[in-house]
Amino acid sequence: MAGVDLTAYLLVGAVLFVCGIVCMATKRNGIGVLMGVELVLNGANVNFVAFSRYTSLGLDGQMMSLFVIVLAAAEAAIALAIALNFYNNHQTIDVDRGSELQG
Amino acid sequence: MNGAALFWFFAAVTCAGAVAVVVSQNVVRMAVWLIVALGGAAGLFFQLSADFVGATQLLIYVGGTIVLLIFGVMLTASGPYLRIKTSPGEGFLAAGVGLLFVLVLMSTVLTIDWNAGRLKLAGLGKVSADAYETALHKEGLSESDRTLLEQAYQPSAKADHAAEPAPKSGPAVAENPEAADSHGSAPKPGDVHSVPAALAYELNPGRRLTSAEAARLAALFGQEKAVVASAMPAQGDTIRPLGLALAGLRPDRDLNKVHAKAATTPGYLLPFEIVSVHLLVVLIGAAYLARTKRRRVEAS
Amino acid sequence: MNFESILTGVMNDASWGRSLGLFAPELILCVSIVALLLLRLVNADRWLPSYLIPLFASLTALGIAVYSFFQMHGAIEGIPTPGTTQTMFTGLLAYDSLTLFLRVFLLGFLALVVTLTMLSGIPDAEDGPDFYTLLLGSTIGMMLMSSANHLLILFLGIEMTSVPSYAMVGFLKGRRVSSEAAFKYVVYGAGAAGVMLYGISLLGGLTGTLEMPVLASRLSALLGPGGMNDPTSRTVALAAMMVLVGLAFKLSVFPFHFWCPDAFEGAAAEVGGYLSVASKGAAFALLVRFLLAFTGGTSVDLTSLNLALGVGLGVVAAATATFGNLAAYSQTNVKRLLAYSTIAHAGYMLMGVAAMVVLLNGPGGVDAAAKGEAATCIEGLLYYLAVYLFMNLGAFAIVAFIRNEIYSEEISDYAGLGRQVPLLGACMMICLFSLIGLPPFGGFVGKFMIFASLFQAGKIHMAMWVILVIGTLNTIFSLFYYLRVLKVMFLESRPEGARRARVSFMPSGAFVLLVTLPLLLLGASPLVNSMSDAATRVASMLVAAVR
Amino acid sequence: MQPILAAGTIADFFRQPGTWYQVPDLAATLIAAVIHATLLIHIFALSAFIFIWLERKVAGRIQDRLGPTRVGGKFGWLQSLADGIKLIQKEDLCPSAADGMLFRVAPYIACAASFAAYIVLPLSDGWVAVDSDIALFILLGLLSLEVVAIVLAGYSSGSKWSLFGGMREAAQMVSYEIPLALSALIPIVAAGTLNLSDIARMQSGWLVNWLIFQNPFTFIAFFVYFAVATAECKRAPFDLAEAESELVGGFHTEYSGMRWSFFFMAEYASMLLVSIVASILFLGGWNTGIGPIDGWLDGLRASGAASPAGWSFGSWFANLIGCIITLKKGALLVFVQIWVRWTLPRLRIDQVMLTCFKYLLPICCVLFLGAVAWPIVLTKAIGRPEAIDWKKAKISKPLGERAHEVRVRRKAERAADVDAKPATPAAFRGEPKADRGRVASVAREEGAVDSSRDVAQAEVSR
Repeated sequence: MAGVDLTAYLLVGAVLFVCGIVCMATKRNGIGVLMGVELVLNGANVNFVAFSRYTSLGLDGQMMSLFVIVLAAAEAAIALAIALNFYNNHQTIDVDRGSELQG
Repeated sequence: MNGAALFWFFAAVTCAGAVAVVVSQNVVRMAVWLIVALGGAAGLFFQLSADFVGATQLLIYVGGTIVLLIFGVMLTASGPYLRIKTSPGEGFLAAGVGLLFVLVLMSTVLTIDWNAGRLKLAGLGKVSADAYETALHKEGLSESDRTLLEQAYQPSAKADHAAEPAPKSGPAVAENPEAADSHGSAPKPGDVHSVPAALAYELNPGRRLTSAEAARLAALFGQEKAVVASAMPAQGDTIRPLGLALAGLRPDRDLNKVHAKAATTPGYLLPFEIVSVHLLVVLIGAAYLARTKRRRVEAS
Repeated sequence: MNFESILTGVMNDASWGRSLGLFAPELILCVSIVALLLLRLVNADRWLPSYLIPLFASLTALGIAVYSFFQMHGAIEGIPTPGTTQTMFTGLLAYDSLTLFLRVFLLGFLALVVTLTMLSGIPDAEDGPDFYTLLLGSTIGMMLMSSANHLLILFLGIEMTSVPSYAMVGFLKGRRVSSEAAFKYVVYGAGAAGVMLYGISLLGGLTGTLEMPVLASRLSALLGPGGMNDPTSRTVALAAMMVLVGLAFKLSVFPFHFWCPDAFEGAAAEVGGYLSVASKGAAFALLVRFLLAFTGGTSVDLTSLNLALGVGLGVVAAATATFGNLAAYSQTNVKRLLAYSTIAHAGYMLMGVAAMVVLLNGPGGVDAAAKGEAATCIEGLLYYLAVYLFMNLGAFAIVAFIRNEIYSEEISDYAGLGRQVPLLGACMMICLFSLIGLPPFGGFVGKFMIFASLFQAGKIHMAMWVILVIGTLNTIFSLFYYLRVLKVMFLESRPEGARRARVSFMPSGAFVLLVTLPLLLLGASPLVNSMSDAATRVASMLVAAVR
Repeated sequence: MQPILAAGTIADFFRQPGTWYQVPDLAATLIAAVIHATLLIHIFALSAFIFIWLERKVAGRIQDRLGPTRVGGKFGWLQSLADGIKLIQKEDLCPSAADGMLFRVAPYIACAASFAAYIVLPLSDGWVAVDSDIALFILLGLLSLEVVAIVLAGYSSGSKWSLFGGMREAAQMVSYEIPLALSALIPIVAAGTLNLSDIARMQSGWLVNWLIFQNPFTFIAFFVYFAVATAECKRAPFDLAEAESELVGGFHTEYSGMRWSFFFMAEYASMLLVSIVASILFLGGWNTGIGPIDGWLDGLRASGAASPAGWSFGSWFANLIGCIITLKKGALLVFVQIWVRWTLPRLRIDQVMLTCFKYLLPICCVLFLGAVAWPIVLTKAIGRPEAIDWKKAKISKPLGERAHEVRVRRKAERAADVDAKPATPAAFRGEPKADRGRVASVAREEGAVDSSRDVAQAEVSR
């Protein structure tokens, strides 16, 4: 695989990570923020799998990414349930709109 | 060549999807771009010959988690097409934050010479003069190998490490299981300190090594295995290795070493089982939150 | 060596004697989760109160944990040897004194919380099984956190702890504040976990391993003498920082504290008490383990990096304590006030951890003296945690019982309650005095130990003395807002027409008394010595394992 | 046997140095990809073409009508073509309330998802685009993407009927994926591999070798799988997403013309896909079920593999027959699906979910446990893992033995592949293809060949 080395994959991981962080920082829609989280997790996953191929991390990296995928699914399930609950109570999903807790 | 082309294709898809998620103003479109980004990442996993992870990504992430997210969007959309307006100020702020992160990552992760790191972990970050000379004057050494050796290593400039307590540096190298077990012409732990500091050779930080060069150097010092420790099958087929790794057997490492150090080779049976308990708890919690409160019979 | 013998070796590792038996308390909790689910299948939840199973499970598990704790510490007299550290499940979990200490801590606390919820009735009979499932699941995660020996378990433990606790915060789903608190908590929590995972990926990639005990030696081999000019050093620093961000979020440390007041105010007081104590304890254990994994390498570069890390942690700790105390001053809601006080206390405890890192990375290297001093830091931390369990749970329990009577959690509504329910008032006074750190109570001893270790650390780095001064000033400052609550409770009279609070002695008053009494015992009785002795043993065993 | 149609081989053909048709690496890969895609698209499109006609014909007969009779002769053969031409001519409408981009892109996603799953589907021994070790897993993963298209179509149409359809579909498909994967896992438990080619190879021989007859659990699992697969393809009686009598047309209410027909092509293609998978997992794949014939065909294939070129006309012919058999089996199952559609009434959405979670899922779990326990219990009880001693009856060999043969053969192939990798395949250099001959001979020995090194040793010792 000429020309493609670990750094190239890490670059993709970094782009995913940065996009995720920016997404989390700017989106006010709660589900939008969660999508940012998914991007960040995927950035880490790309790193893990790339490391598993190119460094002595070996299969540990792939194992880790498998667990991350599963844990992300669990987290999304709870987050969605909470978001629906929030929507039922507030009729909005805007994170900033919830303003009863402040101080 | 094909690999490179496919890599750039998938990388472009992934990055474009990720950027589009950020730029997009409509939540459902964000979800679509997220699918594109994650699908591209799955392609990258296949490229990295992690086919099981790639398929899992498709099945659970793209086919499950994202569908769940879209589901959530649809259930919570107040208007027909929910738009999130970002003010220009916020946009600039976000761009600034993003740029800052990119710069940080550029100055750290992306500038590392990973191949030199692998050599260092294999105990080849600093080699004794003896070992270096032996490698350099090996019979039948090709011209390119010689140039590589000369460029990759430089005489150790720092003299102060001789003052460092000697027994400490030994275990640090010997700790590395790969390095410790190869008794080839590798530098023995004591070597570094048995010679005067100036006569040791260390990796030249100015010369970035490619993967092939790192492997070649390791081979010249008789530690090929340590650097190419990850013997992932080139064509994927990771299901059996992964299954074995679950029990703590590591086909990507030397099988004979596994048993002797069973305690230090992590198997993933426990996380696998405990995650199932976690999923059960999470499902019960999510079901509780999502259903309407049951009213007691007496109350009505 | 053939395949079969290797397989046998691996399977032996998971056998009852080596792993499963040692994992028994966690297994009991897992089984009780399944039992809670299955009982609903046969409609047993109609006639069987749902708190029975978790109560029984936590008490059984606590019994086992206490037994094994004494077993381990009975076996060794005097100075423990490093070889006594054991691992479970192919090295994924550490089985050492800290694991056992935290097990006793968490399971004892779980039993108390289950009793509290049983008395205050916050999950009603319908929702009981759901609530206790989440509670048990979260506790399993905390126990994993406290025994993590592998970066995967670190992440897994944090996720297993947080995800059920998001749901617990939002458990009162009809209430607007509750759902809002849960929503904010989950959004920020998920983000922090993502950042932490990225840091873990970098660490794993750099060192080629995810096992925490070998991190230090691998990093030593990796780091050059270039200092921060070397991109590898910068990346290690970045990765460590990212992982610490995740932990700091769980600890609600200064820049990542914002979820804490919202979550505590929105959640039921019982859940707030649970989260404030249990997740703090587990996260501190994890933090200590993670930082110890970094310590002990031979590279000068790593040591200087660690020293900077320690001082940085100290600065963050000071900022956290100051911020928590300042913000608590203007609160009108008791739960919110306690949340800020939680933040401040996280700051104090973090000071102890910072002192430990500084002491272990001094110019003298990791010698016996440094280890002894570092052990004192951990001892202080553990003592503080033990005391904190009782004082915080006591305060939250009183808030919960009073809420059941007057349906309010505003400080102004507490006027005159001290005279109306003298028992709760007195207990509240003890808890708050202990939280301040006044002498006859347990809080004083813990705080004193931590400040003492800060003083020791100051000899290595001057900044620690500054932090010590800030910590002391904070203690004085915190006096004001805690006393304000007491002033309202005791000096103001109950307004006309306000709801009358009636809290009977049995069982609520007895429970509060049960939780508050240890504060006196841990502050001024021979128990101080035995507790501190136990903490010392745990700490010295933990530190002895550092190379 | 080298996969003759595998992308690697065609790409290698165009990569040979010194020939007039040599092209750069990337171009060779692209050409190979295009050839494969073209071949697969034919199956994809033609199946829709035929099944739409079949559906109308079967529906007509069941309802006591004739169905299409005019276009293209007596049986209305070309009815689908006429339909297609009509659909192409139709105006491509996009409602003003719709989210244009998503509305337009959704049908393509549906099509691409079900087409992509064909990548790993073997039609005959070696006739597979990507011969993956986790073929079934990838296939399920790709198939699960179709739901995204349906949800998007439902949402972006800007119509409440579509939205209802989309939501129902999302709930239904995501739920049914669980029993689908579980029921597909039951023959996997017996076979011990996820590689579809290997699974089919194991079933060569008499009918009793088919996995459906392996044990009682796989027998029940076949019917469960079929029911779940029907639901996964949103076919009646599970076609809640389009339920025309209540939701007008569900998620595709607003679609017209070609975009509308894309959804149908995707539907029919995935019907065929799950049917072929069923035939491979349970019904012997490309094997006829008659011992001597299968033996003869396998021999032909092996002779092709042993020949210098790596293939012969005989092996190609055997594979063609295999391909036809696979498709026939798939088509038969599709016919049953059509038959069911016009026989059974539609369920309500709550009944659909009830069926999934309260019946199918527990049944699958029980079957899974049973399939795992069956060989263990039998071994304890009667000393062999199968109820009938096929060896004594001189009909067949136990599955374990067949699986071992397949594994040995696969290992030898891999070893040869690794050996041949650095250079251009010998087949195109005009040299005798030592690797391939060796593979066949080693495979025949059934010895314990463990790695490429052992293969080489076996060669030397001979």
